[in-house]
Amino acid sequence: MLKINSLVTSYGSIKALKGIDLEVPAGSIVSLIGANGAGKTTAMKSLVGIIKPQSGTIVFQGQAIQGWPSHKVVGLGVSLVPEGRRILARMSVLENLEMGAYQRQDMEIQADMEKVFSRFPILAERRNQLGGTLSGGQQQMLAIGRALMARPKLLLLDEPSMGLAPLVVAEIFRVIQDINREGTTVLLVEQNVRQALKIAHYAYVLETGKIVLHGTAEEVAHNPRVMEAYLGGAKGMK
Amino acid sequence: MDFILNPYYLQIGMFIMINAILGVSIYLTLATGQLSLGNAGFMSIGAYTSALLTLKAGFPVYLAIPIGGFAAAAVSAVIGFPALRLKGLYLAIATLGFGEVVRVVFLNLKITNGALGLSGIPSLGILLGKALSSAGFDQGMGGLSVQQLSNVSVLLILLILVVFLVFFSLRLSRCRVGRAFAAIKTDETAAEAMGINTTYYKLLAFLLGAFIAGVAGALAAHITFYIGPKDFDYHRTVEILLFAVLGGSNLVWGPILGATLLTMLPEVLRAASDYRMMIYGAILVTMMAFRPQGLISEETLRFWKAKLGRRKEHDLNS
Amino acid sequence: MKLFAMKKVRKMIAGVAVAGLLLSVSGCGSTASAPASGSGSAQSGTIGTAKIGVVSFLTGGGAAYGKAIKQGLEMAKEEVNTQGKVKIDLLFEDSRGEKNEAINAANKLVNKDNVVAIIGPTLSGEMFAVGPIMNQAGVPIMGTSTTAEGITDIGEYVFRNALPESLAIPAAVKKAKEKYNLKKVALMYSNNNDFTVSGYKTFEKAVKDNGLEIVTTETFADKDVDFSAQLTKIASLKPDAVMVSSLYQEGALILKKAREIGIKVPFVGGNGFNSPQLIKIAGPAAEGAIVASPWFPNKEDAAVKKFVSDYKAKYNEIPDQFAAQAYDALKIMATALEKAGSTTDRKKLRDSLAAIKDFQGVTGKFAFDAKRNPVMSATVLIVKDGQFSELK
Amino acid sequence: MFWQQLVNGLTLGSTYSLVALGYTLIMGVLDIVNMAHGEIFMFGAFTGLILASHFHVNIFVAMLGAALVGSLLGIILERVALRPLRRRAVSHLAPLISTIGVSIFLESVALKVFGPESQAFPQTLAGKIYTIGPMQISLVQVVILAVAFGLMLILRFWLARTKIGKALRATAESTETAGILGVNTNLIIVLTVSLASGLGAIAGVLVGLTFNAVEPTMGMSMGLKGLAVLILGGMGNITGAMFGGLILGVAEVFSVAYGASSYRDAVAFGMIILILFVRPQGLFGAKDQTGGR
Repeated sequence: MLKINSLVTSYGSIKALKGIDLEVPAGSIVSLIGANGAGKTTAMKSLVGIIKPQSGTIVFQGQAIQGWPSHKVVGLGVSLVPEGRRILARMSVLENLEMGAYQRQDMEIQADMEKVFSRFPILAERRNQLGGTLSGGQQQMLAIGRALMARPKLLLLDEPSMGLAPLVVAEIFRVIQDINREGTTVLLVEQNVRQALKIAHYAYVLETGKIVLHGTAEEVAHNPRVMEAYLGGAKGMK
Repeated sequence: MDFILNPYYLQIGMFIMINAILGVSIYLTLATGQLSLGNAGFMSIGAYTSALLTLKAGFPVYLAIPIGGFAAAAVSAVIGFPALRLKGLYLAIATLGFGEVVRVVFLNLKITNGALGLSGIPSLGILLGKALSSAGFDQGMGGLSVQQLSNVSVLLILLILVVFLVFFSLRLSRCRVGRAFAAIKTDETAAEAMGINTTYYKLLAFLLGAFIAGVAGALAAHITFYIGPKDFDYHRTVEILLFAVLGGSNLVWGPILGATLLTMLPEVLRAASDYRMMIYGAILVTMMAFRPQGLISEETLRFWKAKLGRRKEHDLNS
Repeated sequence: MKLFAMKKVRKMIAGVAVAGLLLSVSGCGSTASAPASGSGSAQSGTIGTAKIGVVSFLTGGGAAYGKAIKQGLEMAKEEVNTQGKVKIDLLFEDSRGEKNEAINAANKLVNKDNVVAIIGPTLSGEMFAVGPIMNQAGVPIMGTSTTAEGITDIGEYVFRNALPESLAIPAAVKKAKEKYNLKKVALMYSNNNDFTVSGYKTFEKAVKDNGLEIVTTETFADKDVDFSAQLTKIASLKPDAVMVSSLYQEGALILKKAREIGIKVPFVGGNGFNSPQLIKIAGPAAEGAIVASPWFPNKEDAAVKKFVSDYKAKYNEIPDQFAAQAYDALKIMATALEKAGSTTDRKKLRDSLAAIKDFQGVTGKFAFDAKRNPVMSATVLIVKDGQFSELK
Repeated sequence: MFWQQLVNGLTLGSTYSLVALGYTLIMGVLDIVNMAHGEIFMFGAFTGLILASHFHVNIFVAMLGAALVGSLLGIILERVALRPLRRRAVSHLAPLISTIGVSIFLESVALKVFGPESQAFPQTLAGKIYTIGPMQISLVQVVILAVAFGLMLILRFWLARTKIGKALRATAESTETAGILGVNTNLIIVLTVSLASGLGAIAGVLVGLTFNAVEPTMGMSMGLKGLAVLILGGMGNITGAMFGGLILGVAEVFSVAYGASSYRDAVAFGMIILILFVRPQGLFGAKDQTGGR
């Protein structure tokens, strides 16, 4: 579904991505893991056109989309749940969700909205509250719900577990799995490697702008380097 | 030589120097990342203080000018404390407002003669001319009339002042204070976390800027015989800002180049008088689109340094 | 700052050295600013072409005044050049109403273009800055619209043919008092303009001299458009007349608003009221506005009639006093040049200007007094049926 | 006199509000102070004037025409002076200077094209005066108050309820976030600038109509007042712009009525200095946007 080829992105003279290759097959959950500053968020931003990549190609469903503006990428069916959630703090929960469906013209928006509310009942309760007043976990739910409102074919999640309580994290990951089962392809960027590998089918490990390792989640989880660096030693994955 | 000694060019030279001093004043506040648009206000405080001291209290000019600077600095200290809590555009507009308030106050005070302004301010040139005459140069010197001689001397005094200020600013950027300024400019929160007393340094920069603007105002008053509130209005504020922006505000050379170019530009464009403001506006827009960092940036300097070798470097350090 | 001390001294020494160098090199002498010696030889009735510089407010907020002045001057130039013994070449420079620009403009005209005299600048504030420099350089300079007190005190090369308001305003106030039996008046003036503030001071004095009571003094600024607050206040105080020192634009807007909110008393204006534009902008609201002026476009006078009709033909406007005074100024200048017999000698021109007497211009009979101020008489005018007519 | 002065103040204030709305919209979305707004306001006034006096159109048609011209100028402004700066990491000073350049340019073009003289609208609405209790209110005042408040209400509704209005608010909060939600933010920015400019142009017609003077430098002083309102009400705050304008207008008028008229001009800026020291986020600004931009 998504194919990235030797993608290079830089900030001024600093190269943040030094030519990465990555593939997301339709229907799967692919996880991109790595430490802070490895370039994960840069990869996401390059994907959705927030940053213009310097070279390389991004092909989504047979269409080269590198360098496209965000709104066009969204139009193809790619939605991003950004790092830090980026809720529109001065707009209500309802309006945030409406903004998620910004490019849609069909009549099923209301139905999809109800679906989000049934998936996250807390949002239904707070539908008229301002986004900025929600707790971290609720904001994450809203961010995911908002992305789903676009009916994406590919859902990009950038660090959905960041700063959340373990119980909430588990809930979020369960939802991600649900979404995938319902037919949405997922590319998940995580620092919480253990959780990410649990739900992913494939995984890529990003270190200082380069893919150093990739394979099925199983393979990656059992790679000694990964176990050492991300999973806290050999006991990591049982 | 005739060319340089033509009073027309000498006068423009003086305006360039005054504007260069103003450029340095805005550069100093910008060095801490503070955009203050109050320089015209401080300039007017300096100008009026010095003019009134010489006109009404009989102070000698050389004493009145620095006092003008100190008066501006004193006022800046009063408004600086609350004002510097503001950031970015807020500070810019608050200081712009301050300038307007100062103007209206001068417009309404009796001692400043309102809109009529103060005329007959003792002129540096004439004073120097008198001094030269009494020193025995009343026939002029080397084929120069006393008037030319005094004009040249005024220009030289201003030039020395500008050179001193440039030197001062360069020196400053290399010492502790300058590094603190730079740290605040880059990231104020980080600077604070590093233990830099940001309020102190910001206030210092603000005070220095005001002092220099005040001195520039006082000098301007003693060069042009007359000051009125209109000389220090919004347009003047914008003009000073443009020095820094056009020339580049990262290095002290920037505002000086900006002041020089922008003072000369209207004169160069005199032939196209009807279109000159249009050209002026277009230049600004084009500049921002193609070179927003101003004409002189660190890269420019590096480029020229590389080109001129070590000699330039040496000059800058001397 | 201690560490600079040594270096400062060194810099200063260097500075002085550079100065010395400059001076010694310049031994070749410089005559750029000195006028070329006069060629008094008059051949076949003409004495050649005189270059006269004009510093005027041609672009920016006050360009309307600069424009009128320019048109007045150009009309006069054409007439002088077709009939006079002396030919005149006018060089216009814009000051944008800024004193620094005015200084530069005047300096350029004198030192680069080598003009024999300067007409302008437009604003008194500009004159206070330019006058001393020109006086020092020995260049005659004549203001056509600089009415502020003390202008000619600058020096003996500074002239003006603008009727000081100290002559015009008292005449208007006195006449209005007699005519309308005034007891208490309100004063209004624009407080950010030297010209109107000066006019206000004259009004205040004239009003007091006439024993009138001032109920309130309200101010505004040039380019203000909303006068409702001041006028509402004035209306509530019910004065017998309102005295306004402003430029015509604000004057017209004040009249309009005043009539709209029902102030029906006479308005006495300063010099700024004396413009056809006042009537044009204010329309019927201008009826009853009183002003004293040397310039009266409907005067029964052949020269005035010719000037008005020529001006109208050329510019499709009725000349205002700025145009009229500028027109006269150049004619005065031409007369002085003829008498001086030189088109380049500034000293001679100054002396012959100072001696001008019994000059008959469109603004009436004119002479310079000992202080180079105009001696002329003012007519008190009132707007009636959309026209200025004499208030008798 | 109090009531009459209140009407005067509200009339003046509503023009300030309309001008300030333009600043606020652009400030909110782009975080830029558009220094050329006053000149667009002035071009609007001239467009209205030309339409009304040469083509003898109805005053509302004149406003519409002015709004169109204003919007067009806004689009050009965005293309020429703002967009080239947006792609690069430039300081927040650059757009300030760039728009100052545009303002100088437009003012001198106007001086060249329209001439320096002040011109008046044909007397279409003037003359009619209604007396309500202690107040006298002219038809022009009624029109300006109605149009100003009407436009402000429409704008509020539009921003709160329509899809594009919401997209505009989203872009105002974060261009990046709006982009990943599928909003064509460049288009929204152009739309905002042209909308703000259109409003400014209508304000120009209204001011020209009320005070009967249209001249090339009218943009400058009005622009400064608009800036004052921007601070007073809170930057980027629509409610703030509306009430800030009214408050400033009333304060100015009352300073004349009950104080010294010569300090009237200091009132605007005195107020904003006070506000900035006491409540930097402005009267209506939210706490989270305190001066620390």
